[in-house]
Amino acid sequence: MDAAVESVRVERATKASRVFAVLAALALAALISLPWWGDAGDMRLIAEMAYYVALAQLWNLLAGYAGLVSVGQQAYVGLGGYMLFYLTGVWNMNVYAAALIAGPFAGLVAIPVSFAVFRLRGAYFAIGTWVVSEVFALLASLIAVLGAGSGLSLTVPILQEISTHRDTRDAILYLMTLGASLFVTGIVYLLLRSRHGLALTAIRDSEPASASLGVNTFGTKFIIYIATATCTGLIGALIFLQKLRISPEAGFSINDWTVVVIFMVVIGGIGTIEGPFIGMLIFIFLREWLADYGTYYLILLGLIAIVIMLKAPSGIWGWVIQRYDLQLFPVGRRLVLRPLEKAAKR
Amino acid sequence: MTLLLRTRDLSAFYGDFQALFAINVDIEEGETVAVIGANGAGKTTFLRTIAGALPTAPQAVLFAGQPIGGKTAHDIVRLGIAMVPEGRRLFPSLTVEENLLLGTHSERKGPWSLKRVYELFPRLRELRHLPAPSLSGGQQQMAAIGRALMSNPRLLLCDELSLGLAPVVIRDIYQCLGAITAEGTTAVLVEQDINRALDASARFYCFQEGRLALTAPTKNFDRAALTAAYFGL
Amino acid sequence: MTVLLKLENVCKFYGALKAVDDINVEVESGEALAVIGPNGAGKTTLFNLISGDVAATKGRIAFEGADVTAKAPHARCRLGIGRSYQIPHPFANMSVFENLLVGAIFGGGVTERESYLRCSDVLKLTGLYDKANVPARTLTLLQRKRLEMARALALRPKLLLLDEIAGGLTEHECAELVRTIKDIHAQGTTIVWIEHIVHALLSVASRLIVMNFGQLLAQGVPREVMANARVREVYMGIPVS
Amino acid sequence: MQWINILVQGSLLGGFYALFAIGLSMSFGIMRLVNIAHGDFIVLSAYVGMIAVDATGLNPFLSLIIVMPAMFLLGYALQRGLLNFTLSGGLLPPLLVTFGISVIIQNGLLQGFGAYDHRLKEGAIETASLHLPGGFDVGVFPLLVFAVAVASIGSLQVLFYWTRLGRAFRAVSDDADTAELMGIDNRKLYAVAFGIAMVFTAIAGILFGIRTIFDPAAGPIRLILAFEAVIIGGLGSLWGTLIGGMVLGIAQEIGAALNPNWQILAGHVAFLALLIMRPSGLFPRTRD
Repeated sequence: MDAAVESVRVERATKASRVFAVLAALALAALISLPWWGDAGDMRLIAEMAYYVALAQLWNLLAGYAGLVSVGQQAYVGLGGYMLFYLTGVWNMNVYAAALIAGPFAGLVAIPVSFAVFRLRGAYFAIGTWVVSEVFALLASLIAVLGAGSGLSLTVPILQEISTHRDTRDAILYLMTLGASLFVTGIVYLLLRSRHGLALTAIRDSEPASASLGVNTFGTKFIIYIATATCTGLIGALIFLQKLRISPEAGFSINDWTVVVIFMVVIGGIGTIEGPFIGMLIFIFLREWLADYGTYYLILLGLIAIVIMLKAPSGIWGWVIQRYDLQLFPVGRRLVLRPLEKAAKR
Repeated sequence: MTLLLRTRDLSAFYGDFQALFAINVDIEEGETVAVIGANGAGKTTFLRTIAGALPTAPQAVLFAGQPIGGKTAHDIVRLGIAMVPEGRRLFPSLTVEENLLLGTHSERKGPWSLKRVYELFPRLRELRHLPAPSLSGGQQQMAAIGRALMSNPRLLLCDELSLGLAPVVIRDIYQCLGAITAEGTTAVLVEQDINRALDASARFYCFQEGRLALTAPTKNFDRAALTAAYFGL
Repeated sequence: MTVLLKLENVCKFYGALKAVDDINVEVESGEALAVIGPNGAGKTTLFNLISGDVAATKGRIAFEGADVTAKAPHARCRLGIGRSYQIPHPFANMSVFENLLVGAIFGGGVTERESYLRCSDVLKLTGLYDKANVPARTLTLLQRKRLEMARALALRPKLLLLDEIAGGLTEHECAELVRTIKDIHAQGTTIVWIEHIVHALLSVASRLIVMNFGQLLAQGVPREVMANARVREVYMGIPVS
Repeated sequence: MQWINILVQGSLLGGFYALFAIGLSMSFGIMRLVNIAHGDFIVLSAYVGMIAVDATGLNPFLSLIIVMPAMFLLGYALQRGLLNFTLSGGLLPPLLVTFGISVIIQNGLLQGFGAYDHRLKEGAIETASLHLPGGFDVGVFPLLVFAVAVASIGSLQVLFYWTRLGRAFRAVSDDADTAELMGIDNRKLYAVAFGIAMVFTAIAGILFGIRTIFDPAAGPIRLILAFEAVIIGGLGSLWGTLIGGMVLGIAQEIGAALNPNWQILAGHVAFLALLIMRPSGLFPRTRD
């Protein structure tokens, strides 16, 4: 029996993924060492790229795998940000502890929200999530202790808690954001590699068939919704820790935290881990390239997203997969085939 | 007699699933022809392909000598092919009369008008202001036939007229169909109820698994051959 | 013989349409049951009721003596009900092997490592071993039909529901598939099979039921049922030779 | 008395929201298109009106002579050239493409006109009010807006139930494939439908521009209000949309009476509560 079990082998990594893992490790080492050789501007840009990748991975998990097309993820970005400012400013909590609590808090809020929005399907679900985030924005603008319409700022003592030196502080904030983004991407990757990833991918491809094979589709979607809210809250806290200020418009901005994120995912390739990276790079590239011309980069991004959706709906990486069967993040499983005996083949 | 409909190596696909394989059919003007076969044999697909609801090669379907395989469904109706779809498919939010009037969107002139359809199906005149779903199955089938006639077709495609109807209602429907074809309208009848289809037609084509298995006149054919073609036995 | 599946007065109504109307059926353990009936007779709805894809309007469904009427599809699957769909629903972007893993892990309730061997065996049984690592979207229709069946087999079902698994196949392909289904049945799996290709059905099934207008028209030994005059009339409209 | 006043003001406000919603309801009802850019089309109409007023010196109301055909053409072209291609592939394509249009309009206006507030000036009618018996005042302009909303829905009622075109709209909404088999060119019909929807969007936009200040970012909130009216009323039901708008308006006025800051919030909360209780709206159609 043991021999038989041994005889069935399954491979996870591919040649491309091994090469990529080495390159990614090198790139990561470079990014971690950035504070020692880059300037504050570099760190700000990379940190921004890092949190956008995380948001894109999360939205992709939600919409690309679990089929939950939410346009209200800004609710959890804002919640995370507000929680950080509230806990540090009003409760005098340690800034690291506050950042860690902000995520689970967003996840907690997502539970009652899910009871409401999970009653809705398709477009209704999308609009419902958006309205919920508008409700949060309006509540934030009404609550005095959250600074009402004008919002909250991080005070100097809180910042000095991180470090009294500005350069050190920038480096710590940068590394925190990088770490959080790595954490989120890692979680998404490990999740998709696990048996739960198998279930999610199955749900993405056919929901009724997954249920008929024993996958608890509702339970899986519910957990994914709560988990993405938690991670989105954490990223939200770190975004506004960088920005030092939060207001209802900035915290709960659909354009900043959901629309451009959706564009990134769709352009890069929905339903892939590689896609969000590609989409983010295109977004950042357009913005930096057209930085002197106002918001034309957003118009261009919108146009690209429309063209991709109509002409190549699986996105850039989806096109690459179809052509070259390339996997940089090996979530798949390959059965190592052995020649069959003649008798078994019939 | 002139050839009205000719298919040459007609194939049809749902995605990458091939539903029809090289079907060759010739139908003369004025004929009534039955298409029979078991479930999944491709009968409905055949009608839908001729009506333009499924794409095929332009030369695969010739209507009055003109290649129509590549045309859209709404263009094909305008050329004179009307469909009575399986399950009637009346528009539920329209009244009976509005459903009939929808047939005029093909903008074809000819003998059929509201008045004539009501003469053929007097019951529909009484029910004309009711919403379509409130009709019985047989009345809905009459409305669906009337709607197709309103486009003054040269070729009438009828998909499973008897589906879900009581035998007495089916008899009535087929009587009316006889009246329609007697005026020279060519008809293709897809049916699972073989006896009914064979009674109403002069020739039949039997489909099996997407292929043409047998064709014969309805008088004096080999029943054993039909059974074999039908079940693929 | 023990009763594996029992339907008592099961109904499914869509408004005025009685898709399944007061059906009583028992399936015995180890049996192979064939279901036939004209288009729209309610055969697929019957499967959907058994697998839990649609909820019964009335009636009771018991599996191994336990009431499963209110259970979700995934829960029924975990009890041992596997099914295929008439129109294949492959997980198009996953490999064939991964398609099977979903059934083995979530429906079969084993760990991922334990399921590898099982999936490998099912792939061999269903003739998909060579295709294990290709994306399911690249399969031909026959292979997709086989995948439907293989995926359901990977969960080691006690009851396997096959919905027109042979539809749209060539004669040769159909014969091959019938052989596989015979093998599966021989290994002890109970099978309920909807099909229009009667000769294929009859080469496997020991009992036949005929549905019409959502109701049970006849049931019994296949040759006798097929000889039944009402069945001939309803199903074909003419006498079967 | 105060409650009657709330009901009256809320209902009038609801007429405004129903007017926002008509275009959305049409495209939602006929081609199942979730048009995220709808609010931005309202704002765009106000801008087009502003340009027309500036160029011709016309009264804002009369600018509709220019704005309505312009928006019709834009709608027709967009549906024909772009949106028709999004309709067969599930939820994401229409959602994403209209998000793209939304971002393009918002940023296009921002680049062209800056972030400043604008307003269409109509003069006395903006502030005139009627004194009704019982001691409460009703603004002439809100009354006019309400009347326009009722007239718009009434005219659509006539279009849908008394004309050949309207019959085709209803047929396509019921069953697009079968309509095609009857000789209807769905793609063309959708384009006409979207064009007509844009005509009502133009009316909403001009009245909006007269009533309040607008800027390039004013679209999304109008979209949400319009969606709420449509969904509360029930998809595809025109008079339901009016009722939906009124429910929203009354909920907002009640909220505002309790605390002036709670107006919009009260509307959202009422919407979510209704949605949870009746996911298909107050007046759902029997068939979707």
